[in-house]
Amino acid sequence: MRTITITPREEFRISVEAENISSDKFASLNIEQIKSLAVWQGNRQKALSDLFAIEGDDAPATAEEITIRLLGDFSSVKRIAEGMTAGLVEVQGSVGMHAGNNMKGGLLSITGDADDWLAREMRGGKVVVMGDAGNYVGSGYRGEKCGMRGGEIEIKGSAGAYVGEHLCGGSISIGGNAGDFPGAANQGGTIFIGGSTYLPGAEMSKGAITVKGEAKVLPSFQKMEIVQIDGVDFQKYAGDLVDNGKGELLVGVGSS
Amino acid sequence: MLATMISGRTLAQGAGCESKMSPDFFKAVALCHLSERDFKSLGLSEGKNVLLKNEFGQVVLTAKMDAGLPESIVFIPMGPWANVLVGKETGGCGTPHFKGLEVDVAATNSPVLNICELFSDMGA
Amino acid sequence: MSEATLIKDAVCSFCGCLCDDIDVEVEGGKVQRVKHACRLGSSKIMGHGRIESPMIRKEGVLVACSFQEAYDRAAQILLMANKPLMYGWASTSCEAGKKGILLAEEVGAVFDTTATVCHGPSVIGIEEKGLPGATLGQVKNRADTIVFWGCNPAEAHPRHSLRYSSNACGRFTPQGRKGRKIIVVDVRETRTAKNADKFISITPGCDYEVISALRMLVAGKGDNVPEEVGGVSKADLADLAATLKAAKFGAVFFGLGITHSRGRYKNIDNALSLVAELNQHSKFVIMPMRGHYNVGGIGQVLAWSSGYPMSVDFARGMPYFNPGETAACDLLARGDTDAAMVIAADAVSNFPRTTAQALAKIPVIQIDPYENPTTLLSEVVIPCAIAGVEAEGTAYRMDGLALRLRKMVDSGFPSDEEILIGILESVQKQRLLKANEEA
Amino acid sequence: MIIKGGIVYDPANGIYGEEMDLFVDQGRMAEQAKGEEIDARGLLVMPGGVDAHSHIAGKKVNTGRIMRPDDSRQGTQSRTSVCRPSTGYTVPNCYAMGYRYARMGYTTAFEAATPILEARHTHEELAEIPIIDKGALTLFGSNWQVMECVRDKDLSKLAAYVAWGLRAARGYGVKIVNPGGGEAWGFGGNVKGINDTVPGFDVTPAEIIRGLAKANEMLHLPHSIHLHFNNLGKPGNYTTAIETLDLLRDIKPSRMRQIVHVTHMQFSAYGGTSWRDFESKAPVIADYFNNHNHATMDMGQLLFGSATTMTADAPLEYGNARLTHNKWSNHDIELEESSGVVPMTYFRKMLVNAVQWAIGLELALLVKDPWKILMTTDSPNGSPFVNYPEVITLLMSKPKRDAEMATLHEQVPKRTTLAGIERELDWTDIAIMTRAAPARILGLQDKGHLGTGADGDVTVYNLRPEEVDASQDHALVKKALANALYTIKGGVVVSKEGQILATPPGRTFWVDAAVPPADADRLMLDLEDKFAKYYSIQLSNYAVQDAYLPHAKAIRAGLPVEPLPEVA
Repeated sequence: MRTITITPREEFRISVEAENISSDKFASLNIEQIKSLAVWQGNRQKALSDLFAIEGDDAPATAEEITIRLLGDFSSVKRIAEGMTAGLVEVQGSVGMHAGNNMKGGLLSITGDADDWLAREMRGGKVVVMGDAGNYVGSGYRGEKCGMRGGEIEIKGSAGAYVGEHLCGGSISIGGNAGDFPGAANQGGTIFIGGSTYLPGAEMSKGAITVKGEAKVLPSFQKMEIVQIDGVDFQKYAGDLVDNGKGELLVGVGSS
Repeated sequence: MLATMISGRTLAQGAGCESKMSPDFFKAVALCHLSERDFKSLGLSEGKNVLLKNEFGQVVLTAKMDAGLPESIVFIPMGPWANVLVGKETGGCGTPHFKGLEVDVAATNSPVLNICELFSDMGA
Repeated sequence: MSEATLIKDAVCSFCGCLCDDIDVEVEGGKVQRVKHACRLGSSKIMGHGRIESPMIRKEGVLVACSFQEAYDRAAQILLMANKPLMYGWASTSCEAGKKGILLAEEVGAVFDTTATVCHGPSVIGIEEKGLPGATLGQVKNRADTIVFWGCNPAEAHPRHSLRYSSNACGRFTPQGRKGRKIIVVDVRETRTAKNADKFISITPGCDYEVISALRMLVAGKGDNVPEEVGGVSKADLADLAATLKAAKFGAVFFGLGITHSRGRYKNIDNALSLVAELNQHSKFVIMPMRGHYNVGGIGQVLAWSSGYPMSVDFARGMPYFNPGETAACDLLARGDTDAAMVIAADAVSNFPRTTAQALAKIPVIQIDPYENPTTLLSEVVIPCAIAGVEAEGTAYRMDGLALRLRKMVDSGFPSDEEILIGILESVQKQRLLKANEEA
Repeated sequence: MIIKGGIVYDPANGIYGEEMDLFVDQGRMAEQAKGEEIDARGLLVMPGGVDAHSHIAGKKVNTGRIMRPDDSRQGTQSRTSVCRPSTGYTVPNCYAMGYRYARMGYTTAFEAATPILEARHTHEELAEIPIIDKGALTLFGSNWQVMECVRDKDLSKLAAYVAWGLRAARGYGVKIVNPGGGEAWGFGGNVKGINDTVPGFDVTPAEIIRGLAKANEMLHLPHSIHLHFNNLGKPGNYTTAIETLDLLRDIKPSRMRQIVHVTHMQFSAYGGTSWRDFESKAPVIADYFNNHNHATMDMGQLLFGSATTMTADAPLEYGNARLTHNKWSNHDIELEESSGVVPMTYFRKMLVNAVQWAIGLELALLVKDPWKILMTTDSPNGSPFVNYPEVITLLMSKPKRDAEMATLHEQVPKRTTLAGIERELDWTDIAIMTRAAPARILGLQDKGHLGTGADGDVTVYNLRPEEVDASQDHALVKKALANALYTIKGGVVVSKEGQILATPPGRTFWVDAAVPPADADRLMLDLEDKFAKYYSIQLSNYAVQDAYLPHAKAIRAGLPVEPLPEVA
C-alpha cells in the first residue's frame, strides 16, 4: 500500500481546481513528479506543491494500491478524485465542488461536508460523506441527458437540491433531508432519503425513490397501496405520469 | 405578522432605475405593498412605515395599500430595499431566491433609510 | 446651434421590447422630444443626471481623472486579480459585449450577465428542454390565446400588449384584443391581470405543481389530479387546460414571477414541456419576457463566442460554464473573486444585500453613464455614452431578433466599446512592460 | 508564394493528378510569383475546399449552442496567441468553425438557411468566423410576399422581391425549405405533398417552387434555387423527390449550371410506407440524376454518433422531438418561415439510422457524374463537418465500407444496395465533389479551381497519391485529410499540420441583383402595406446594414451576364 498525504499550505480565498489529486494521476509518478503536477487557482496555474505540502511513499504503484490522505480544509478545493478508477481518497475534513466527478471506481471518503456537484456523472466506485452534501449530488452536467450511471453514494447528513438529477443508474442514500426535486428525471437509479424532501421524482421514467420522512408529492403521481418495509409503512406512488413514467416513489406515513 | 415577500418591477421603479440616487427613485421603490386587510390589521395608514425582518436582514419601508394583493403576501418594488431581505444562496443555479421569502412585518415609527444611508455600512 | 432634426424609427433601448418606431426630435445636440415611446423609454431617451468624469478612488474619495488614467488603473486591477469577475452587459450593445469577452479571455476573467439574476433559470430550463418560440410578429398575427405567467407587462413592458400581444392586430387576428383570450397566472392581481379575461391566482412557489397538473389535464389524465393544486381548484385548472387545447395559436409569456420563485429553473423546464405537449393539440409557443433591452443580445454574443450564454469562466483559457458555480452571485457569495468590473448594470442594487457586501471587499471598476449604489463602492468609475442614444450598435429583442441601435446625439463620452478597447490596450501594454522588465 | 512539385488535382481546369508548381500572387493564383516556397513534392494538392451547404451561423446554430451546453463542453481548446478558444462538437463556437474548416483544407463554407428578418444575426456570426470565405442562402419558401406573387402569377414582382430580399438579407441565393410547410406550421399544420394547398394562401408547394425557379433564372442568379424537398425525412418520400424534380425539367437555365440544387438528398431518398418497412430508394434517385441534367444534389451523409438537427422544416423537427423524446426548440419567423432544432444521436444498431447511413453513400456511388453530387453531411444534421474525412474515406474504400457494414444492424444489406456497390471514388472524384463542383454549382467563379486569377486557396495534404492506395490505407488517408499539411487561404498559410498560424477575416459573398424600377416600385407598395400591418418592426429597420459585412463581396446579377447556354 502506498500512502500520500496532502495538506493545504494556506486557507484558499480563491478556489483551487485540483483534478490532478487522484490515485490514477499519482499512480505512475514519484513524489517529486506529483509535487509538480498542475493545479489552478483562478487564472494562475501552479504546481501542486505551491499550494499543498505533499509527503508519502515515493515509489510509483498502481492506482489500486494508493491511498491519498487529505488533511485540513479542502472546502475550496474542487474536482478532487475526478475520474478515478481505483484506490482510496480519504479526506479528513470537507471538500469543495465536484469531488469525485466522473468517478469510475475506488473509494472517496469524506469525514466532513461535500460541496455541490459531488460525484457528478459517476460511473462506478463509492463515495461516502459523513457530513452534509450540497446541491446536485450524483447529477448530470447541464443539458446532459444522463447523470450518474453507476456506483454508490452515501451521505450520512443532509443534501441540497437536485439529488440524482437525470440519474441513470447506481444508488444514492441520504441519511437526513434532501432539498427540492431529488431524483428529477430519474431513468433507473435508486435514491433513499432518511429525512424529508420536496417534490421528489419529477419527470422520473424509471427507478425508485424512497423517502422515510415527509415529502410533498406532485399531482402527477398516482397513489398506490401502502407497503411495509422493515416494519415501517410507506405510501407507494407511481409516476411521474406527465411522461407516462414507470418509476416508484415511496413516502413514509409513520412520521406524519 | 408573518407574510411572504415578493418583489417585482413597477412602472415608477422602471422609470427611475437609471437614476437611483434621485428622490423619485426613493419614493418609487422604498415601498411595501400590503393587502387591504393586512394594511388595516397592522393599523397602518398612508405614509406610515413598516419594518420587515427575516433571517437575512431587516428594512423599513413606507406602507402602501394594494387591492391586488392577497392576504399575507407583501410586494416590494425590485431594488436595493427589497434585496436587504434576500439571502445570498443561489440554490445551485446562480440565481438568488428573490421571491417567496418569509418575512415578519410590523408597523414602525422608524424612518426609511435613503439610498446613501442604506449603503453607509458598506464603506459608501 | 444645429438645426432641429427628426430621427424616425429609432430603436428604444430600455426593455426587451426594443420598440423600433420611436421618433426623436434633436436640436442643439440635445433630445427635445420623444414620440411613441412609453414612460420608461422616453425617460431614458430624454436623459437625466449622469457621471461627468472618470474617477479613481484616492484615500477613500472618488477623484476626477483622465480616461487614460482610469483605463490604466482598471487594467492594473484586472491584471492583478486571480479571478476577476466581469459582470453586467445587459444595457449596452453587442459590440461592447464582444470587446468585453475578448478582455475576459485576455485577463482570465469570469464573464457573467444580468441574466443570472433574472432569466438565468430560464436558460437552464432551455438547456433541459429547448425553447419552442417564435418572433413577436407571429404572436401578433396569429395568437388567439395568450397566457402571461408570472409577468406583468403592463408595468415592465408597457407597449408589449399593443405592439405584439394582447391588443395587437394582424393578418389572422383582425379584431385584436376582442378576438383573443388573455389569461394571467400570478400570485397577485397585477395591472396585467386586471385587463385579462381570466386571472388565476396561485400560491407563491407552487408553479411547478400547477404546471404538472396542467400537463396531466392536457394529456387527458385529469382523474389523477387532486381537487386543489397550488391554491387553484381543479375545475379552474381543467378550464384552463381546455382553453389552451382549443387555441388556434397560443402563446405563453413568462417572467421573473416564475424564475425567482421556489423551483426556479425547474418551473421553466416544466412549462417548456407543457408547451411542447400542447403542440399535439394546437399551436403553442413560449417566450421569456426579457427585462433589460439587450440582455438577450449579450447571451447570443457569448454563446457564439464561447458556446455558452452566461456565467462563462475564462480563467483557465478555455470557456467553462456552470451557473451555480460560475455566476456572479455564486462567486460573490463564496468570496471566490478578487476584483470586479461592473458594466451596464447596477450590481450593488440588484444583488441580495449580503452578496453585494462581498463587492465592498474587492476593487470594483464601474462603467456606466449613471451614478448608482455601485458607484459608491467603486475604485474606478468610467462614464460612458448611452448605447442606443449616444452610441450605435446592435441589440437583440426578447424574441431574439437583432436590431440596429441609432446614435441620436453626440455626448462626447466614449462608448462602452471604446472604453473596453482602451482597457484592453492598457492590459496588453502593461503585460508587455512587465514581460520586458522580467527579461 | 510558390507551391512546388505537388500532385495537383484541379478538375475544373482538366488537371487530374499532374505534378506541377503553383503560384500565388497578391492572394490570387498566378502564372508566376516570388516569395515563400512551400515544398509539396509528391504530395496531394487541391484547391481549397468549398462547402455549399452547412449550418454555420445564425439563430438556429446559436439556439443549438444555447440548448446544448453538453455539446459545447466537447472539443474545448484553450486560447492561444493566435486563436480564440474553441468549444463544441456538433455546434462549435464561431472561432472553432473557422479553425476546423481551415485545418481540413477548406477555405469556403456557405450557411444553408437564413430568414431575411434574422439575417442580421447570421451576419454577426459570419463576421466572427475567422479565415474562411462565406455566404448565406436566403429562405423564401414560406414567405407571404412570395406566395402572394405566385398566387397572382406576377412573376416580375416575384423576381423583384427575390432581388430585394437578397439585398435586405445580404444573401447569396434562393433557399426553399419544405415550401408552404413553414406557413402551415404557423398554425401547427404542414403540407403533405407538392400539390397540397398552403392554408390561407391558395398556392401549392409546386407553384412556389416553379415560381421561385423561374424568378431565379429571370434574375440570372449565380446559384440556382437550393431546395429542401417537402416530406423530407419520411418513409416513401422518394416519390415526392421525383415529382418535384420533374416539375422543373422544362425551365431554361440562365447560366451554365443546374436549375435546381437538391440539398441533403439522403433525407429524401426513402422507400417504405413506415419506419417498419423503411428502405433505400437511392438507386431510383441516382438513376434519375444519371438521366437528367437539370438538377444537382448534395449527399447529406449521416454518420453514427452525436448530431444536432436544425432546419427551417419545423414540423419535421417537432416530429423528431416527439419520436426521440429529446429537447425541442422551435422558432417561427413572422411572414417568412419556421424552424426547429433537436439534438440527435444516430446508432449503428438502429436499423433506420443504419439504412440512412447507407443511403448517403449509395447516392454518391451510384450517381455517375461527380459534378452532380457534393460531399456534405448537412452539418450538423447528419454529422458535424469535422467528420468529412470519414465520409471521403468511405467513398474511396470498399473494404472500409464493408468493415463498417459488419458493425451495423444486420438488415442493412437487405434494405439497401450498398453491399453490392464496388465503386471506389478516386482523387479526381473527391476534388470535384469537395471543390470544383460546389464552386460551379454555387456559381463562384474564383473558387474551387487553381486557374490563373482564381482565389489563392490551396490545400496540400500530407499524402502521396501516387503511392497511397486509398482503398486499403483508408486510415492513413483519413488522418491526412483531417489535418492538411498546409491550408493556404488567399496566399497566406493559415493552417499547418493542424496548427492554426494565421486568422485573416474571410469575406462574405452576397448577390446584388438589379430589377426594372417599375417592378421594384410595385413591390414596395406591397411591402409598405405588410410592414404597416403585419411585421413587428419597421421597414426602415429591416435590411441588414453595411456595418454587419465588414468584408463584403457583392456579386452583381439581374441582367444577363453571359449568353444563355444550352444544357449539355
